[in-house]
Amino acid sequence: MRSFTPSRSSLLMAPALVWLIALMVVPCVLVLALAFFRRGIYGGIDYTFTLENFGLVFDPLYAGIFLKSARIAGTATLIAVVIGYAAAYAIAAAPRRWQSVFLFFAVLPFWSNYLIRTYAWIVLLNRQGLITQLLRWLGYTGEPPSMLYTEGAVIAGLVYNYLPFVILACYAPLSRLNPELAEASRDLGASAMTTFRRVILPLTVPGIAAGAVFVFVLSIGNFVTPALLGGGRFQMIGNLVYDQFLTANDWPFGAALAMALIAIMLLVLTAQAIAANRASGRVEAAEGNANG
Amino acid sequence: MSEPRTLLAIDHVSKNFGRVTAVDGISLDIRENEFFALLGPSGCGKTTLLRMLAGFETPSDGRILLDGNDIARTPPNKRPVNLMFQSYALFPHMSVRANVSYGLEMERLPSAEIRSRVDAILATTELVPFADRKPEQLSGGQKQRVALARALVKRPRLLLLDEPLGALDKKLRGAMQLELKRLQHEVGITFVIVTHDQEESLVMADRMAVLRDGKLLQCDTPHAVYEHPADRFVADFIGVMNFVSGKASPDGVVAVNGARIAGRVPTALTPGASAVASVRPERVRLFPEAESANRTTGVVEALAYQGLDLQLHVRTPRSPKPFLVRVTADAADRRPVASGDHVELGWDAADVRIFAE
Amino acid sequence: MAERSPAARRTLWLVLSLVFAFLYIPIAVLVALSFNEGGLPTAWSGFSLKWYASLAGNSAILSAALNTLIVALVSTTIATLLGTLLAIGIEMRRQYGKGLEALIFAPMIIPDIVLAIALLSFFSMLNLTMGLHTIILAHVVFNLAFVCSVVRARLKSFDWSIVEASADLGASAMTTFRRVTLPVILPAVIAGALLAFTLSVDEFIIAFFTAGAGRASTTLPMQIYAMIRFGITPEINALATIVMAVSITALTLSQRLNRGMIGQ
Amino acid sequence: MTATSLRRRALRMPPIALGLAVALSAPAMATDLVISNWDGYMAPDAMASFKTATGVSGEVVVHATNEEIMGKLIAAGGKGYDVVFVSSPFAEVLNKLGLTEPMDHAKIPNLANLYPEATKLPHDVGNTFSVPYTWGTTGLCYRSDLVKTAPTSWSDLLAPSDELKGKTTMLATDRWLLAAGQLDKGFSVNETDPAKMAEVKDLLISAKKTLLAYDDTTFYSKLVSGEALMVQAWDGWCNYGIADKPEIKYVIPKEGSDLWVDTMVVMKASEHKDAAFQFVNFMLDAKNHAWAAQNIDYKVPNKPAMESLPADFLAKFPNMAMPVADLVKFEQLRDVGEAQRDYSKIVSEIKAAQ
Repeated sequence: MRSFTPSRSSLLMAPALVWLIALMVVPCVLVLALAFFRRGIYGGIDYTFTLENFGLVFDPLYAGIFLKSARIAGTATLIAVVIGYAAAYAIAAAPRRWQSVFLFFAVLPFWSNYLIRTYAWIVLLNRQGLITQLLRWLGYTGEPPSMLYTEGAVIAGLVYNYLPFVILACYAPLSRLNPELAEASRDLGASAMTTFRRVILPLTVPGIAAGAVFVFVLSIGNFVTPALLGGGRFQMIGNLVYDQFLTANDWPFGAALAMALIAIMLLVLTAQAIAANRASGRVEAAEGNANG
Repeated sequence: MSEPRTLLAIDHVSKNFGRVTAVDGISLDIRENEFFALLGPSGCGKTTLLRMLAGFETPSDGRILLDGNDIARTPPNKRPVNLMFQSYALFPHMSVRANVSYGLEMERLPSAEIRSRVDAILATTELVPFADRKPEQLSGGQKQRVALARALVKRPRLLLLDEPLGALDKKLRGAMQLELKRLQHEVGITFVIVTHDQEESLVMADRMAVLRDGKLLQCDTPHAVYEHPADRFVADFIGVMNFVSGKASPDGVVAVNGARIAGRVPTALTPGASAVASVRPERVRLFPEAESANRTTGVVEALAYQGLDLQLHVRTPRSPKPFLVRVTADAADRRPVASGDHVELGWDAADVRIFAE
Repeated sequence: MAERSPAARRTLWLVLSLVFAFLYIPIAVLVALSFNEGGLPTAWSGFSLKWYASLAGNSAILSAALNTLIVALVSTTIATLLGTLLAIGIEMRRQYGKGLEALIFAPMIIPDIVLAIALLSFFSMLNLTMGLHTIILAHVVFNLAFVCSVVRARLKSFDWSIVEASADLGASAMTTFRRVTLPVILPAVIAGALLAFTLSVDEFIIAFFTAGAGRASTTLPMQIYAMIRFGITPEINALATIVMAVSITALTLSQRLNRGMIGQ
Repeated sequence: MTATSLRRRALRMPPIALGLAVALSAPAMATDLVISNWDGYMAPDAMASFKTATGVSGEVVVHATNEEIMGKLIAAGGKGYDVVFVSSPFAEVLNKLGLTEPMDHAKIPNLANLYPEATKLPHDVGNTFSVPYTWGTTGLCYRSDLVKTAPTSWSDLLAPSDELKGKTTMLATDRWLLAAGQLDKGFSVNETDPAKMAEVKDLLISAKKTLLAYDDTTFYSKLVSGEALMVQAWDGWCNYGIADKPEIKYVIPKEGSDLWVDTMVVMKASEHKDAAFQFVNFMLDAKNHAWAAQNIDYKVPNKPAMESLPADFLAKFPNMAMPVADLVKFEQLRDVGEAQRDYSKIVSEIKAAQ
């Protein structure tokens, strides 16, 4: 029994909550409100109510950019999850005393500056960059491959930047997994593959989902990576929002795009919550079907 | 009854982990349909031995013959041997039914057969009402039964149980000991149980092996192990024992303080060698008749009432430690003793075991 | 853990080696280039510290680093205070609404660009002059959420009866906090503060949008972004190396503290 | 490294000790004027000499692009800045938004140094709210040693020969990106007719397929390193490349160019307007402006300054010697008002295209 009065805990929470409401909730509501007005002729805001900004979000052009962003973010997520899960699995399988060391070094790059990490890829990928030098050194004399300013470069940058988080998110449930569960499955006649598919994977879905959501949400709203590694040739939603605010001076439309971004994010988070909650249920339903 | 057939032969099996030898040249035969216990303190190698039988460890040396075939290198999923894990290792994301049918699905049996066999084993283990529950919704005893059902439903040639009752409270453990015996009888499968609880192995096992530091000390029926322990360690580990240290003499042991304890001296023990005499508390009589080979007097220091019997701690001149004496409640009623009473103790030379020290 | 076949073990080591190569080769290249006389990835032309020297002479970078430090220190201090109080306040209650949970969770997951433009619109609508102070206001928003979550994790295993014991022994609420609650959660508070500090130092997008005019509110990431936009310069390699070194130190420190926390 | 003219770089690298001192004192320094300019677009010691001349201290902050500073200015209502360097269409927008202070000619006697043509520029006839700082053309900057045939047309960039595929860049800024297409099609650089703009869009989308990147900050260093062989460039910025590698050449395609003008505007929100006008006047001083021309390699609309440039400098950067009469024949980019939204959308479509 905790004998605390609600008023005392409210008092403790108040400063932080006031801060969050004043500097997050109110500004976000404001942006939502902005989306209902028109752009002034020379930028700025013309305070006449309109829904056209939301209509414009569904314009094939912008909807297409949303889809493309989702595709790039989705590809980056998939790759990061596959690599990150494999790495987390390998770390969790390492001797105990090594695990924290490996984990430390897996997460370390995450704490260096994002821009610097992205910049490293410019150094590696540009036509006079390290990979070209390496090819030359290996005796390749032809045209240096064009790797920077491609969709692949953008995806590589996103995967590189967010991989450590996926490793961390996947490692948590893997390391908590009772090793006897996998042994029990083997003991009951399952192959290593079946054990992975039916026991280990379903029990680590929450970690995968958390990692995947993180990569996806951060990737789809990213504008730095496409700007630096995409050479301006790739428009993602983040760039679009950035452009509306800092280039086109169309704040209302930028606001509508930002709201659409939030909507996507909420959708993804809901999906994650459902995946995490039903991870077990879903697996079982699948088993039920398989058994007829 | 004909001579029981050997099901599993453990033949000079050793296991090294780096420089540590966990199992050191153990040879054992486990017979068809018996309830066999591997007993020993923690770190004795019993779990490693069990895991080698299950296939999770490969012996560094030696053979494991099941029906005459060496299975030492067969992966766990290819052996007709199942393990009931200490933690039960129930799949938390599957219902009881799904847990139990998992192993049969791996055999790719027709679903109708899976269903009927699962139903049958759920009935045997009295789990039908819980079939759709998740492991987290079960009590400890129910989980244990699910783990058992999951292993039994595969109809293994050999069922291995790793400390199966370790997680249960004392009362439930007693009930489950009998339950396991009943089930083993009913399904007719050979059980090998690992335990550090000597009482448990005495109650349940048909035969038992006592291990220490990776070596096999004794393998026999519980009665034989209890009454004729192979060495001092076994004598001490199984049940309760009074020990008196001294030197061996032709007809017994001369204690450090000069007191003599009569008993049969093993031939291997030369007179004058360090030896220890031992006697079980229930073999010591209070107020003995005159013909007892060993007699002594002492003062009752403490009494512990244990329901069926009474345990006395008696301070005697024979040994530095108090002597333990077990008296039935009936006997105690007839002739009450209290703390501080002077008593006389006596026991037969035949009840004394003498070991090298 | 079960024995693994040599093949399985080899595969796991291979996976680890590849992942670590992927993670560290780009960074290693930057570090190596920072000591390369020519500063070009084309050839090694000799060891040199001249890029560090030119970095030390770059007043724009130095003032940006100073600004970053100010923003990170101030926002971390405020966020640690508010976030810790918030965490205690929440964990004291036995129940709280989903709305509250969402409000606290939101700053950690809301896309940076959205929070950035929201704050930009907000500040400009209030006609507020932007500068370091607006960056600090903004950074506290996400920093306090992270501090709060770290401290809450610690409080989940906090035995509240010791607070009652302290009160029973005659301590006031303040004394109890100072002598009992705070010492127990202190490692988590410090770990949270370090996390907030690192995030703040690294943060670019929100700072970029909420910064005011001029060098007075240019932070290091903004400066790095400008440098990258203006082309590859070897000074960035030197800067990257220094930033990496600082991060390793900070992370090692926070790991130590976390271990201490688990040890308690 | 390869990137910039070593000269410019050297200028930006004061001795370490001095740098440290500046850095440490910077936050404490009472800054009177805040000037926003492109990086390296004025003398690094301009503020120091300005202070010596007038006693007013000031700070220069840099912006990478027009868009970046416009966003900041509009967001903050121009607060925090005194004098801002932006290209003429952006100056027009600032004026229309009421963010600019009218130029007080009485306080800028050096306006007399401007070429007569520079006082009658269509975007601001009579220099009412802006004063031109540099001007020039937008054309093609290329590696004469690596390109087989010298380009003569915008089509050489938009539909490049095979050797150039994947080795060209275009300016990322909306207006100049579109201008390349508009000029190639023979349209006005301020064309707003939807049908014509649709043609421009299709042309630029097809041009994107052969493009290395959109780049308006590092295109010349890509030329120097050989990453790119031909880029759309402003003449002065091409000169940075020429300074590093004389094989780099600049050409105005036969379809023509725009006349771009980078201007200085004084913000209405400025709290130091007199000092701001003093600064504008200082920059227009013949000697200072000539220094700018020689060191940033851009043409300046300052008659005595241009006439003082040495012959070898003009020989090295041929586009510096272009007669003013030829220059002003080109059309200026103008603010297109409502059509800006269509422009933005077209640029989005181009950048989103595969």
